[in-house]
Amino acid sequence: MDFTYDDEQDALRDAVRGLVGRAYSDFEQRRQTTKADPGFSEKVWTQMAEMGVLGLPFSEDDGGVGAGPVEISIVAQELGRVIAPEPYLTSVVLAGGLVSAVGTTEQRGEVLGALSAGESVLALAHDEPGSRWSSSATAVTATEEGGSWTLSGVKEPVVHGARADLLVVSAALPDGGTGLFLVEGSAAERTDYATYDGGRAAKVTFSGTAATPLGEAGRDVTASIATVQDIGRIMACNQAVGAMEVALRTTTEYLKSRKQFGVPLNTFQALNFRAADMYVSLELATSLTQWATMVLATGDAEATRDAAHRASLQVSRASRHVGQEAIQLHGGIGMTAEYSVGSYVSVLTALERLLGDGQHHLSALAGGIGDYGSIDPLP
Amino acid sequence: MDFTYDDEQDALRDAVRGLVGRAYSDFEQRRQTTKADPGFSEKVWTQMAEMGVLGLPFSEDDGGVGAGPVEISIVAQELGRVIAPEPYLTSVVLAGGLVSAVGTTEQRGEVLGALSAGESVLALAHDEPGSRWSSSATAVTATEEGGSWTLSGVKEPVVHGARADLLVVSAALPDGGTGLFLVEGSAAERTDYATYDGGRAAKVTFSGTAATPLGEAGRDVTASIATVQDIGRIMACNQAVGAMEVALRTTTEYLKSRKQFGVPLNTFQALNFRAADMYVSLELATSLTQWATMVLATGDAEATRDAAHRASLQVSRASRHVGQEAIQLHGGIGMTAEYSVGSYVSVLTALERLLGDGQHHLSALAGGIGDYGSIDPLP
Amino acid sequence: MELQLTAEEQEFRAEMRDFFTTKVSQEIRDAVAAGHELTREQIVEAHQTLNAAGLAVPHWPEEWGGRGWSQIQRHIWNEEMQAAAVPPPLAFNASMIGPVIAQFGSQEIKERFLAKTANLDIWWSQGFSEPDAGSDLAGLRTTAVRDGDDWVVNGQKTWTTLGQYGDWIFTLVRTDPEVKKQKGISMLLIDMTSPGVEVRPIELIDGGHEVNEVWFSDVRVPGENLVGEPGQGWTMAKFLLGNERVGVAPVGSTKRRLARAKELAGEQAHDPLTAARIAELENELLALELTALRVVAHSAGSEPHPASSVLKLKGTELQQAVSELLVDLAGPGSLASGAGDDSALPDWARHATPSYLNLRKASIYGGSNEIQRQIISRTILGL
Amino acid sequence: MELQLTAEEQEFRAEMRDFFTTKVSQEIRDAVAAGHELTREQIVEAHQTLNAAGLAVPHWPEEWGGRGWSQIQRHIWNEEMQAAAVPPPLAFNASMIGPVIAQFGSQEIKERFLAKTANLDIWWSQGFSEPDAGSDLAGLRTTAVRDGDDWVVNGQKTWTTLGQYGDWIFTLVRTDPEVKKQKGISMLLIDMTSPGVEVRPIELIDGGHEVNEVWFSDVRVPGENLVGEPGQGWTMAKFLLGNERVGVAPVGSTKRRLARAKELAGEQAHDPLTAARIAELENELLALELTALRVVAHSAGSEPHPASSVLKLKGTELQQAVSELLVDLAGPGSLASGAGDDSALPDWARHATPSYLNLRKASIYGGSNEIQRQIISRTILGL
Repeated sequence: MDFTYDDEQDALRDAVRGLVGRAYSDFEQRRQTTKADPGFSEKVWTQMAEMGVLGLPFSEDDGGVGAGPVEISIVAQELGRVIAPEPYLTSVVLAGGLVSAVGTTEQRGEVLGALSAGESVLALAHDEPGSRWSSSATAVTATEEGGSWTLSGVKEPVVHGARADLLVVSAALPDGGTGLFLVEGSAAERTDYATYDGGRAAKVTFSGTAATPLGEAGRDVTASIATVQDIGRIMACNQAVGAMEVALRTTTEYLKSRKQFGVPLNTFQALNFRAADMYVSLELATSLTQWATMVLATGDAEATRDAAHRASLQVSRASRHVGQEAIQLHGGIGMTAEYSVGSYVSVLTALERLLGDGQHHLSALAGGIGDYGSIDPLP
Repeated sequence: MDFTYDDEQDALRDAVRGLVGRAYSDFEQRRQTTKADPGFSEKVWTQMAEMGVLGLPFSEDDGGVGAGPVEISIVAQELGRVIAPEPYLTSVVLAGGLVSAVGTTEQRGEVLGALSAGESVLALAHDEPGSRWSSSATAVTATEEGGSWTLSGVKEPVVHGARADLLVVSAALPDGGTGLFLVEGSAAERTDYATYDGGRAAKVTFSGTAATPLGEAGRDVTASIATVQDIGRIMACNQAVGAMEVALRTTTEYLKSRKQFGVPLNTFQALNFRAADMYVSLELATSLTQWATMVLATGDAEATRDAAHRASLQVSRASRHVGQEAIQLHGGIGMTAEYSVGSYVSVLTALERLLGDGQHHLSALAGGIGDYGSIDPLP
Repeated sequence: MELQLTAEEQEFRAEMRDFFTTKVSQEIRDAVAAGHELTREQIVEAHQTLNAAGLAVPHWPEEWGGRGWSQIQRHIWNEEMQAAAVPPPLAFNASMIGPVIAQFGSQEIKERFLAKTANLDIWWSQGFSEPDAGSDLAGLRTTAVRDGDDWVVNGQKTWTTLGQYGDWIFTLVRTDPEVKKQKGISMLLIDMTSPGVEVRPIELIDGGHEVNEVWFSDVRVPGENLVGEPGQGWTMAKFLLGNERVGVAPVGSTKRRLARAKELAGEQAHDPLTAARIAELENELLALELTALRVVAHSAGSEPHPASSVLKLKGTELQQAVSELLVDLAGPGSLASGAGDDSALPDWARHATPSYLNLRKASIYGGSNEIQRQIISRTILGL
Repeated sequence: MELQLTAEEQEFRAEMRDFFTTKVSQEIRDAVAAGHELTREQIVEAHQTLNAAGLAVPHWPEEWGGRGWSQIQRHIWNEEMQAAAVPPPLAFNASMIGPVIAQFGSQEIKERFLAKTANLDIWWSQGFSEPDAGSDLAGLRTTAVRDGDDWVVNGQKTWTTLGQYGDWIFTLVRTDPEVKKQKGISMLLIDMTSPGVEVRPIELIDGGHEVNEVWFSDVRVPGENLVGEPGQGWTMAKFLLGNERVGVAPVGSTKRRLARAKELAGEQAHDPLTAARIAELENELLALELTALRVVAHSAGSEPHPASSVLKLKGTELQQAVSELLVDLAGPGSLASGAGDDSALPDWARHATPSYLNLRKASIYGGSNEIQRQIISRTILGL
């Protein structure tokens, strides 16, 4: 049992921090980047590729680096700290993760190689209007005719769906279950729009659109989708922890420097105590997130499912608490788009909705309390 | 729509406050009274009878005063303010209320006359081990043989069951439903003990004990029990509001007078703000309680059920918040039996458990949210 | 103690309900119900519809359009208006500068402004807050220096809501830097078309532009535009902010939004955790509404009841909590905040998060909730 | 980053689990599990069982019975002990005065006291708090005046937990009234059988008598009973209270109580609101346990990690929340707190409320949660 990072991991953190720090530690740069399409910096994306960050999760055979969850979590934390708008979570962890999990050897090599090299941006087209973080698809259906597959239906919201070169699309299979397909971005009808966290999403419409089965044609991969969602949840938690850390630090620095009634705000005990409570929330969320990352590293899918629920629940509570208080303790300036803290809150709000909110995870956990006496975190 | 009390009501409040204030405004007197059996002052009880307070809810024909819910709520608030240990709620409002609701003319005159005169203390034997604020009885059963009724089974806890001259007992009827019976206190086997709020309760065992049906023999009176429980809930809320008011005032006075680190505690903003939050909880609970009392006064049983749930839920939240903070803001002294505030918390804790805790009422309300759009408090 | 409204009050309520639900533009009310931003024209239209019926400034002195209503009538008017999704009369006019002019202004200034203010012929903006003053309003730095008959104004105001629509702005300015900070403040009315006035939009975190900075560079303001006497500004500000607080618990609109949330929840309303959350919110809102009624019943004259701080504090918390509920009900679709009407996701789900983010302001503006706790602990609890 | 315990740690855990669940009196462990008060004899028996196996004072210097364990071993020891409902070694001996004597005491005083302290042959009481000092410990007034070789002690201590069982009491006393308040404090060990020492019980709101006042009237204490140097008392107090905070998050025992609550809940555990409440508590407890592991991993030497304030704060909140859950599960039967074993209501239901009331102390004693927030905001956040 060890909660410390090794030297290589520290070096990775320093490198990523250096890269995204140069790009976004001046908040105005982040703001300008998100204002212009595609909502992130192609240059930073390329630099991440060059640094090997985009290929971290994928095996060397597939053109990746073959690193583990802890390394990916470090990247997520650092992206969270500057709320970098690059679609690491959706493109690499989720879409790439699914290609890695169910793609054929050939598909993995081709798609993940290009993704790792920064040559191809992926998007996961999975959410459907009315769905709530399900692992299956119903609104988009797949049809086979003479060995060729087509898709019909609407996916929305698809994060960075309009920018994506390649879409990983879930669809209901003719014989039941959910399959995954690859579709060239340009082959689908896409309506692009901005999202409140500074990103972009799209409505993606398939109308008998030609699609290539990912992996074995016609196979139900609901379980793989669920597993990759769990990985995504744990990485979203890491990203949120990074964002909360900076939101809290920004707040305490503001309390120290901002004067009201002729004295700095940290003269007011009630405000300091609330900052202390934010710290408590952050520490607890950090602990569960680091633990979930380590559980993921053990490779036990069932334990990872549980850990993803647990970390997500705690991070949901913390994100709302820390985010809402960060704005409140700032006062008016926290409401403005020019100042950073509000954007941190927007990103925290969005991260929670990407793969399941607190109540979603709480309900799942509440259903299982009868299955054990107490929880032992150490296997 | 009028939230003010009229002159007669103000006079009643002054009279009751005078009486119980003389008895208990010195907290040590309350403490000594609750230490000795029967846990309340027979003298104060007699004085309450003389003042007409015990007969308030009952019609003049039954030997009472024929006052309305608002008057009874005033008594409850004043008893709450000094956490008077007299069993007004259980003996008069609940047990007396049931006799009034279902008793024959003769029973009402006899039992309620003696109760109003302070000559007979009633107890309601209704709770059964494992029951959770139900309106029916299962563990104690009633049997009829040749027109005579006997009861068997255990009631516990029966508040002031050992002191009671007369027990009002609920029991499962032979043909289904729940009936009410009168049993002389001395006819049952009773084990007396102290309860943490300073009161007394008993295990009451019936073993083929002779009992007189209250009202028409064999009639299911579950609905009447439920209605009287609702009345009791609203009066318990009033009692709690009185207790919270004083618990808050005691706390703010302590904050003003107690010095730490060389300055009064109200130098510390974090503590003052928490007292402000207590005030908010109290005000909201007071509003719902006064409203529920007025709803009760309209005589609409269904609306009263709803209002009782609502007031009880709000008072539950407020009681825990105000109570827990009252001790915390006091620090160590709040933990001691000699100082008043801890006893206020004990009484608030007990009041909530008498007729249903917050979650009990929340569940009932949550089941009905689909039946209306929004709530209009003014009929 | 009496729950029932009197027959007259019931009749009054029916009258209000009828007016609000039949006489105010359905299109505007639909936009309010959906949580959309209104245009300037829509706000003016709704306000003038109300004013034509004597329902825009009922709390003003009767000679200037007031109705001499009881507190309970005012309460019913307000609740029915909110329940019907009618946009309330523009607060800057109806609740802020109008009552101040009526209370403190000269006869000349009343005649010049009150009728136009009541009818929103003049759109007023508020010029109180400054970048370095925040909750410490009395620390304001915008100066007005006497030059002949005029005042020359320099400085910067901020958080001026809807300032982009403003014709005139009522400002607190420092006219005497020598005296105690509260005593050197005056209330000055400034035509926003005057040379040297510049309005710059502030983008908020929801992407909207409802607030602005207003800059004054050597703006000449005629002396007659001063309300009352020099140095009386702080008194007027307190009077005005007191008024602001009384109506500030948005009970009716929050109730409406919560009722709408129940409809929108669909199947989710059967989830026990969601149902309990809704029931708890409904109960707290009911308690708040009843508290507002109690405060109304006990308010005397123009001084706000100290418990009105409870209304502001809890009212904004519940407003925020309901907006958070809507985001949660919207689920993953809530991300699509920028999608247009061709989106496959419902309008309400796309608006939920911007509205949630925007409402974080509710506990900051108009006397932050920390200020309300301070008022409660000092004024009510004596701490 | 590695979740797995090493093979050695796993073996250690198994060894601890085996010892605690098989070698400590089942009767005592049942009493702890049921939340009953232990007798003096039971506490001594359990402590001595542990000490005989070298498990009472593992964190002491090795020459005085310590084991030289890693932080993770200490953590495992503590959690397994709590999980098995073994009463922990008496804190006054094992965590308070023992380490202080080992750190600051002369060789003579170490030899005189440490072995007996480790074995609970001497039952120590704590004499720190005073009626007028509360959280402001340095404001203490009990005086020790030099008279020949002796100290003469006068004053009053309070909140002395289990003082009725004490053989000796370690006290903070003011030996120099002239210097800055922290500098005039010394640590004095006092035989409680000395003339002039009087222990008076304080009844708490749960009806129990676990705390006491201790009065000193001209109590003569031999000079050799002073630990370290005069004026060093404050340093020792900080050292001691730091130790107190590290182990203060009662994760293991709260986990045990929550697991028990699930069993006792029966049908109620299927109520969705109750299930969600339990799941949320379990999750927070897990987060707390993992935070404790992180703190343990980063703690160096004897200085407490500042995040240990998080453990105290959240640990006591969760401890209290679980006790509140038990009252709610017990329902109306929870009123019967004074009923005997002939009651028709289960033992746990009758004990639930006194335990809940008693645990209100957890966020007050040992550095109140307000003090913990102060430490976090100052030391960690720099506010």
